[in-house]
Amino acid sequence: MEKKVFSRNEGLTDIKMRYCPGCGHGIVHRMIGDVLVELGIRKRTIGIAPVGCSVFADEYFNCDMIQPAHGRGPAVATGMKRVKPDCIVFSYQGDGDLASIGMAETIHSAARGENITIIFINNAIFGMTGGQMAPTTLIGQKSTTSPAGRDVKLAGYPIRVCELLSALNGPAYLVRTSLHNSANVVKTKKAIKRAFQIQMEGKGFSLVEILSQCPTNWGMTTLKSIEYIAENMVPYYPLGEFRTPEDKKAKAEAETLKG
Amino acid sequence: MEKKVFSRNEGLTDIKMRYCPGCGHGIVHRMIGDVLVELGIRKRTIGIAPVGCSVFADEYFNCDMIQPAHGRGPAVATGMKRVKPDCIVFSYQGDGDLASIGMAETIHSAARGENITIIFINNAIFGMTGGQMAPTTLIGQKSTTSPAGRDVKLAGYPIRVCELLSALNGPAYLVRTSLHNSANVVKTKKAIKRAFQIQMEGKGFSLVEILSQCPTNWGMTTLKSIEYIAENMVPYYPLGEFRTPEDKKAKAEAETLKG
Amino acid sequence: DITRCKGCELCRVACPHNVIEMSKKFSPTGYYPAIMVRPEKCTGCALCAMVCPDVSIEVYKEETVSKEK
Amino acid sequence: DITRCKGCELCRVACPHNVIEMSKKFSPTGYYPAIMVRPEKCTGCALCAMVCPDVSIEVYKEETVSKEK
Amino acid sequence: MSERILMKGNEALAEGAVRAGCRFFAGYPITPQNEVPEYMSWRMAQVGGTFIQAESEVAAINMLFGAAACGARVMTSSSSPGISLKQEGISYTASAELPIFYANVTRGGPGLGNIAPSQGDYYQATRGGGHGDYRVIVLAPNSVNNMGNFPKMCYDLAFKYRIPSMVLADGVLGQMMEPLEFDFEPIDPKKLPEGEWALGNAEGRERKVVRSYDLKPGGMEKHNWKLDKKYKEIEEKEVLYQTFSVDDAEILIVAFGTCSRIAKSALSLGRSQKLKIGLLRPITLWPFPTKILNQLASKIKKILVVEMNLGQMLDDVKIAVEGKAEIGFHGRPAGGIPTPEEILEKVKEMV
Amino acid sequence: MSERILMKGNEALAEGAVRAGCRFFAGYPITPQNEVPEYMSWRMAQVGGTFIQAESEVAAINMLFGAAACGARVMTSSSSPGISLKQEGISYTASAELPIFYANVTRGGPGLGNIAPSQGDYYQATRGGGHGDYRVIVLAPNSVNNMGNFPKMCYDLAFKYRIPSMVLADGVLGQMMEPLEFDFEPIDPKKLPEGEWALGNAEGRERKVVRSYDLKPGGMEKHNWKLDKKYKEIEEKEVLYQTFSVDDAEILIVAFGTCSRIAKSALSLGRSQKLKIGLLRPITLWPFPTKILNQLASKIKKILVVEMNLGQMLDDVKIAVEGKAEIGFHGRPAGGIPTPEEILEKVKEMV
Amino acid sequence: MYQGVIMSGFGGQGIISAGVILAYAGMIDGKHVTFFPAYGAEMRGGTANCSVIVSDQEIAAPVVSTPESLIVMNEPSLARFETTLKPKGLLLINSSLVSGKPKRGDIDVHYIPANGVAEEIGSIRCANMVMLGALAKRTGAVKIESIMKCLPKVFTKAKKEILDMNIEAMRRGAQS
Amino acid sequence: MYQGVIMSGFGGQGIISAGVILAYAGMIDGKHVTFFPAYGAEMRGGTANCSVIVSDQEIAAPVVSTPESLIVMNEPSLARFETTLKPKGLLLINSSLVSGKPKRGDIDVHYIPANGVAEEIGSIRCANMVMLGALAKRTGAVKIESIMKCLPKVFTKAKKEILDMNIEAMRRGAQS
Ligand SMILES: Cc1ncc(C[n+]2csc(CCOP(=O)(O)OP(=O)(O)O)c2C)c(N)n1
Ligand SMILES: Cc1ncc(C[n+]2csc(CCOP(=O)(O)OP(=O)(O)O)c2C)c(N)n1
Ligand code: SF4
Ligand code: SF4
Ligand code: SF4
Ligand code: SF4
Ligand code: SF4
Ligand code: SF4
Ligand SMILES: [Mg+2]
Ligand SMILES: [Mg+2]
Repeated sequence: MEKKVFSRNEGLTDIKMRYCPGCGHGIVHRMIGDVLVELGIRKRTIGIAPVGCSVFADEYFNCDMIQPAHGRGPAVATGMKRVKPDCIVFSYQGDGDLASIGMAETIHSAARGENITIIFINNAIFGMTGGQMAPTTLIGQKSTTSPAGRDVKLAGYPIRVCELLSALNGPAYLVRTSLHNSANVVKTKKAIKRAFQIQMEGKGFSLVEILSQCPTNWGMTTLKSIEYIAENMVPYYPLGEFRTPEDKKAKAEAETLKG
Repeated sequence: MEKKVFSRNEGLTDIKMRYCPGCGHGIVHRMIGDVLVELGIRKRTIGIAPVGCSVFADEYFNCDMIQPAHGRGPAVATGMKRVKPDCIVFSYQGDGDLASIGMAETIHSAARGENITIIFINNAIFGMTGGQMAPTTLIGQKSTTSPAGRDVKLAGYPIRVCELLSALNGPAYLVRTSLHNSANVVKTKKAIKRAFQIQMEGKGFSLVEILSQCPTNWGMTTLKSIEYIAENMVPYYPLGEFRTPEDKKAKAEAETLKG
Repeated sequence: DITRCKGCELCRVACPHNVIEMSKKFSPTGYYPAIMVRPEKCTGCALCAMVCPDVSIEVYKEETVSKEK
Repeated sequence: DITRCKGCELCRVACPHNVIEMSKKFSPTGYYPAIMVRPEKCTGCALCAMVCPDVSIEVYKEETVSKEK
Repeated sequence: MSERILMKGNEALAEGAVRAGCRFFAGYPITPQNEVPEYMSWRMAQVGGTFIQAESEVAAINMLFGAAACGARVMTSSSSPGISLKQEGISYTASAELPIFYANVTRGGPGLGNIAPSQGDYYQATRGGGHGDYRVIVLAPNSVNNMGNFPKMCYDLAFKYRIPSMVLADGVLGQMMEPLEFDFEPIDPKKLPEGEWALGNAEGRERKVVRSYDLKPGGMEKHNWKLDKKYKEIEEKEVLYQTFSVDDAEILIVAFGTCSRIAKSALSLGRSQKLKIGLLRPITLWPFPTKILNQLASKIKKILVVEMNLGQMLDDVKIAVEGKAEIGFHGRPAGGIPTPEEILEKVKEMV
Repeated sequence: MSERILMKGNEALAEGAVRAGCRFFAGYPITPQNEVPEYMSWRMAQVGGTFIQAESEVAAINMLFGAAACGARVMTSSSSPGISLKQEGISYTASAELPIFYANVTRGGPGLGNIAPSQGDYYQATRGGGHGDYRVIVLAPNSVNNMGNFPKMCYDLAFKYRIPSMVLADGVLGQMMEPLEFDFEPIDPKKLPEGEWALGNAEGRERKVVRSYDLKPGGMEKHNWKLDKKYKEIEEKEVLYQTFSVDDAEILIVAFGTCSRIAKSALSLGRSQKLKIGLLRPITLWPFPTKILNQLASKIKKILVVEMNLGQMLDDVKIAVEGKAEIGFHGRPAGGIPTPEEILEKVKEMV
Repeated sequence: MYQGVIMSGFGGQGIISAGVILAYAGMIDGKHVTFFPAYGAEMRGGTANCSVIVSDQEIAAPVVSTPESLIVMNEPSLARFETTLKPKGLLLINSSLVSGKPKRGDIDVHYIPANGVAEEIGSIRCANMVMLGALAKRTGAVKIESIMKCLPKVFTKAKKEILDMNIEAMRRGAQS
Repeated sequence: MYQGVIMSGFGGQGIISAGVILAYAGMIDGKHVTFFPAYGAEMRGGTANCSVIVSDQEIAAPVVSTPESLIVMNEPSLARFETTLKPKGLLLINSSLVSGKPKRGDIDVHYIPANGVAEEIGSIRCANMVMLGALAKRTGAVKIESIMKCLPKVFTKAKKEILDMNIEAMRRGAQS
């Protein structure tokens, strides 16, 4: 008699996902769905789909969903969380959405320490619009708006979001993970779960940055693309925790002494 | 026979400034004017007045001036510097202008390492509009939109701009100074001069954050207000250099090894 | 669930026991789907399912059957 | 230049030799301007000028006369 | 008569919104409307609502998007440049059919302009400054009393039709003080039924989605036709205006907001000089009182439009009049405030 | 005849701008105009110009503000939601009287809408989606050939009048390929005289200031009257349109952009069925061809407006017609593209 | 009865509160009133002014372009507003700070040493009430009692002695 | 002559380039041409289609709603576009991938094993050219030579042997 050890669950709707073959979005979607189920919060969770390939996320996550303007997820999450403090609010965003047009909303929601969770898919490219340069596109990486490769002199340096946000007191949890192999996929799931738990405990702003592949716009096979993550992205975007609720508490106390 | 050791110079127009008595803007204006003269760059400098009390700066600085939309100085500076690389471009901004509505433009111009200079007047308040809370307003500080004092739970933590920007590779010079006494005024002038020199040498993005008083909206006498800076602001906003061209070079080399 | 599979091969490399290969035949949705060529070797570790972007794998202890049905 | 002075007192506290006091009389612009009460003590260090928000001070070696004229 | 309070227009606007059940305010300071966020910053604390000073107008409108999607009665306010920045968000809100209320206490434009009273944002308010085919219900107060009582009307309309609604005021109305009486009892939003679109707490129901797009072929067109139907209904049912001594009028002044008050002085002044002047004051700028104006135009052959701009409502007047009457215009842009005397001048030229 | 190139509309737009002397482009990706920044990213490098992928549309328009203030020929482009975000900046540019050129390759709205072709931003383009009394010159191409040649016309007008100018296109025009001929020689901007407003290098001249405000009492009003004068002159001199077989027409179709092409098919189809159809194609949407339409309306008693929206140009037609003719409307919003057959249907209903 | 009043002086001279009090008192008298302050950047550089209308009929235009009476608290204000005053209009000048004299002959001018009087009473800050008292008395726009009634409502946080000072100041003004 | 063509299939089957080549060839023939691709999110989920018009007269409406001929490269495309084809219209089906049959009887249907042929030639990637060749031949919308002329202009970076393969594919298509 067989025992089912893994199968689809009600964390996701059973609509087939429209992402390209091998796209990291699908992997992360599944893990978030699992977490909603495992933590038993699906029915009181509101998800925010970004403007990006994963705008379709509002069809895939099996919880209340909202689809706001490009880059404004954190502002929308702020509005929702303040009105429904008992709901779990997460904003799912790409690098263009979060780090380019949405930079101000990202920084300020983090500085306010809003009790929300952001899942940040860093695939170093604008996927939806056809592979333009993102703030996270690597030095020398080719894109449709940096056909000769990103030139530091013209386009500056890629932005490390976790490092940037860790200069603020607001965040409670900042972590960077990757999808380039099953071990890291498992770690990513753990990080996502922790982020939601931190929100449930009311500890404040949590963000999980996930290095993810965009085979289509990187112009690679899926397998090449996960190699690219391991060999090129991870060195520039080191994996690990940049802030935990424990550090935050410490910092906060320090401040209040000062202030 | 008398020797003149100090007097007005052509760095500023001789229009009388409309700032309130004791306002820090006037002091910084004079120093920038001096620097333009001392470095002999007045004729090829374009200044950007912010939207804030110092919107009037476009009447006071005796060089070409432009007055763009609230918070967009760094974007405007980018456009000007790219078109006129031989000109010296500086953006003069308040904390509401630079750190609130203009946060995205600030971060991204710094990340691009644009070869521009930003003079950032941090008076922890929205002066022009009548004393509302700024992103830099201190914890517990009263303002017309935080009448009970800034509450971390509702409005989050004050943002330290120099610390935030030092998480980026782009900036060449980041320094914080203060106006609370003549010694620090002198230091401030040195910092401003260095920032302009760094731009002249093409080393990239420079920003001088200046802790400044707003007696009017702090509801204090000028003397109380400089005490307030010393006793309350300096502890939260430590003075000093956060990035020098030397660090940047080091960092950059490290990156290119990685990348 | 073969109609979900897009033939990305992630499961193939994820499997520690090379249980999975890609089919040579187009699936109805126009991809070369993953199939189990060595079901007997499958340990049910579910790593393949963890990495599947299209949630098209179900894992059962004893054996994995999802992709065939 | 008395018409620029707004009576903020910064120069008064900046002066190491207490050369400057505030006038008791309204200036034409409606402020109590700074005046030199002990010109003889002035060393011409120009600190007062450095801190003046309204660039209303000129400093001369020997003595400072600006605010009177 | 309930008690009269001497209040600043901006504060009346804020207090009126709170009494109408507003419990979420997000805004960013800008003159001449700063009293609104300042008032809300302590008032919301009193009533257990949320006040957020957003980092920008863009953030503010998007905070409203989220809060409104959760069913709250929300408000933001700003002045001209800030309202321009909100246009994308307003378009999203209209498309997602979320009820929001906002106010534009207009200042002189274009650009940074000045902070003087102006009606220069009529086009933006009535023609959708944002992208796509959408409408916003626009109410134009002309007194502090209106400032206090219009927010309630805006919420009623916004929730009835699931549409953004706004108050279009100017620096005079925002800054002046006048006695004010509220013509409604304070509303406790907790007692109101939650909108069927409201997200959160999905126990025992299907998941809901709030979105402003539809990528299915033809889907977005269908959505637009649905919106169109709604807009036609509003144009049918929700027009508001006032007329003064139009019955025997030989010339009709059309003016809204502050200008309608000044026009009224001109009217009495003119009548005292035997000039047969009438006045139409549109209260809803969208929907515009097209029908009544068209009727009036068939008997009053001369129409004078008075605005604090270069002639924007003028378009709606021309559309309504269909060439039936001669149309004149007197405008003062960006801080110029027409005087009754000026208006009378112009009237005399025309008759 | 110079060589014909098969080009995508968006690329024609970009190449046309470069040939017209554009050396500064700042933009942010958005479908369906991505080919514009993508093309500029390598083309600007070739011609020694600047390409910046801005962090947002707001940043892009403000980069233009700075670059234009330094005298450069600048361009940005976007699609509906992105254009909404630029409204504040456009208002500033209009107020500061800086010549800029931008394009809106419109998509279906409101909100995120869809990426299908649409004309839903006519109001925003012609009525100033931004705040205050200002105008933008709006050209509406209807072919890839227009896409390539209109940028030059836009720069000429923008620099002549110191005013923002734009191309209002749609997804069809942006994405389709058609043979294209440039009707002008490439321009080297270095050979052009620098605008008198250009900042930088003040040696031997007085300092200059570029600003969009004036806080002196009455100052901003004076500035507005100055702008008004300019706008009246443009309305007088710069109207562009095409007419087809209007002489014997019994019904006149008014349509712009892609719709004007479809209307033309309907016209020939109808003429083949002995229907006396005429066509007016406005090329400048502002200034709108009011005078000619008014004249046509006095002899052609039926007018059919065809748009890919819910009826926006319809307002300008009504204003121009002054009730002289019966006005019908056929619209398809947010991705619906009218067919010649549909239009003919409607024509038959009317005659 | 229709009174359009403009008050003008330095920031800090209590121009705005004087205006509010006048409007408030008018309301207590059952009159129609409007108050309109100069605001925003206009106030930088330390000048302040406001216009108040008290009237028996409903007030249409709330902005005073040609006032019936004018209170001038400092030198620059005289220059700025003298010309706007209606013929036969009332001009009250704070002679403690204003040395200049009006050029017009067709107006009713009174010089009140407001600062002087105020200092006698004990606080220069109630110079505004001296002028207000004078205005109320001479125009009869509002009752002195009504002003007294509303003082506590406007200076909600003020201590008794401050209120008394203001009342005294107003009395003195009314007598002057 | 007026030919409205719709081509549809999976992304990666070369639908777009086939469309561009057709339009290009038409231009070389001195015809009026337009090409209009499906774009953006429409292309996610791996489907692609485009419409091409080749005509003697100026082309008004550039969008093809009811094509004269239709190229179907995969199963879903048949379902989606069959109904739009004009009566007597030409339907070319890539029988290597499409098992289903059209329901309509009023159209001219041809089955071409494009993938098969392409694989014989050496690269499955030129299946699109097989279909294009067939279309050109059967409609006469463009000359085969013109297509050959423009191939290098479209595949600017392609190596000689690739070009030859494509030409060969087209020939085979034309014969089929
Ligand atoms: C205001 C606005 N600007 C631009 C766009 C176009 N746009 C849609 S998604 C996107 C970026 C997508 O990149 P990312 O956020 O990294 O998501 P990904 O597709 O890579 O997952 C852009 C620029 C838009 N829809 N709205
Ligand atoms: C888009 C927009 N939003 C808001 C404003 C109003 N405003 C003008 S200045 C300012 C903030 C001023 O504060 P700060 O930048 O700190 O300058 P300060 O006056 O303190 O020197 C604001 C919110 C505006 N002019 N434009
Ligand atoms: S384009 Fe990239 S990010 Fe978007 S669905 Fe495809 S693979 Fe994923
Ligand atoms: S308000 Fe504050 S910042 Fe502004 S001028 Fe006065 S003192 Fe200076
Ligand atoms: S479950 Fe079976 S098939 Fe999947 S990875 Fe583990 S061993 Fe391989
Ligand atoms: S089963 Fe999943 S992981 Fe494996 S090839 Fe198919 S889609 Fe990829
Ligand atoms: S210059 Fe004279 S007055 Fe000024 S600080 Fe030095 S000593 Fe004092
Ligand atoms: S001289 Fe300058 S520093 Fe001294 S009081 Fe006057 S304004 Fe202040
Ligand atoms: Mg991305
Ligand atoms: Mg400030």
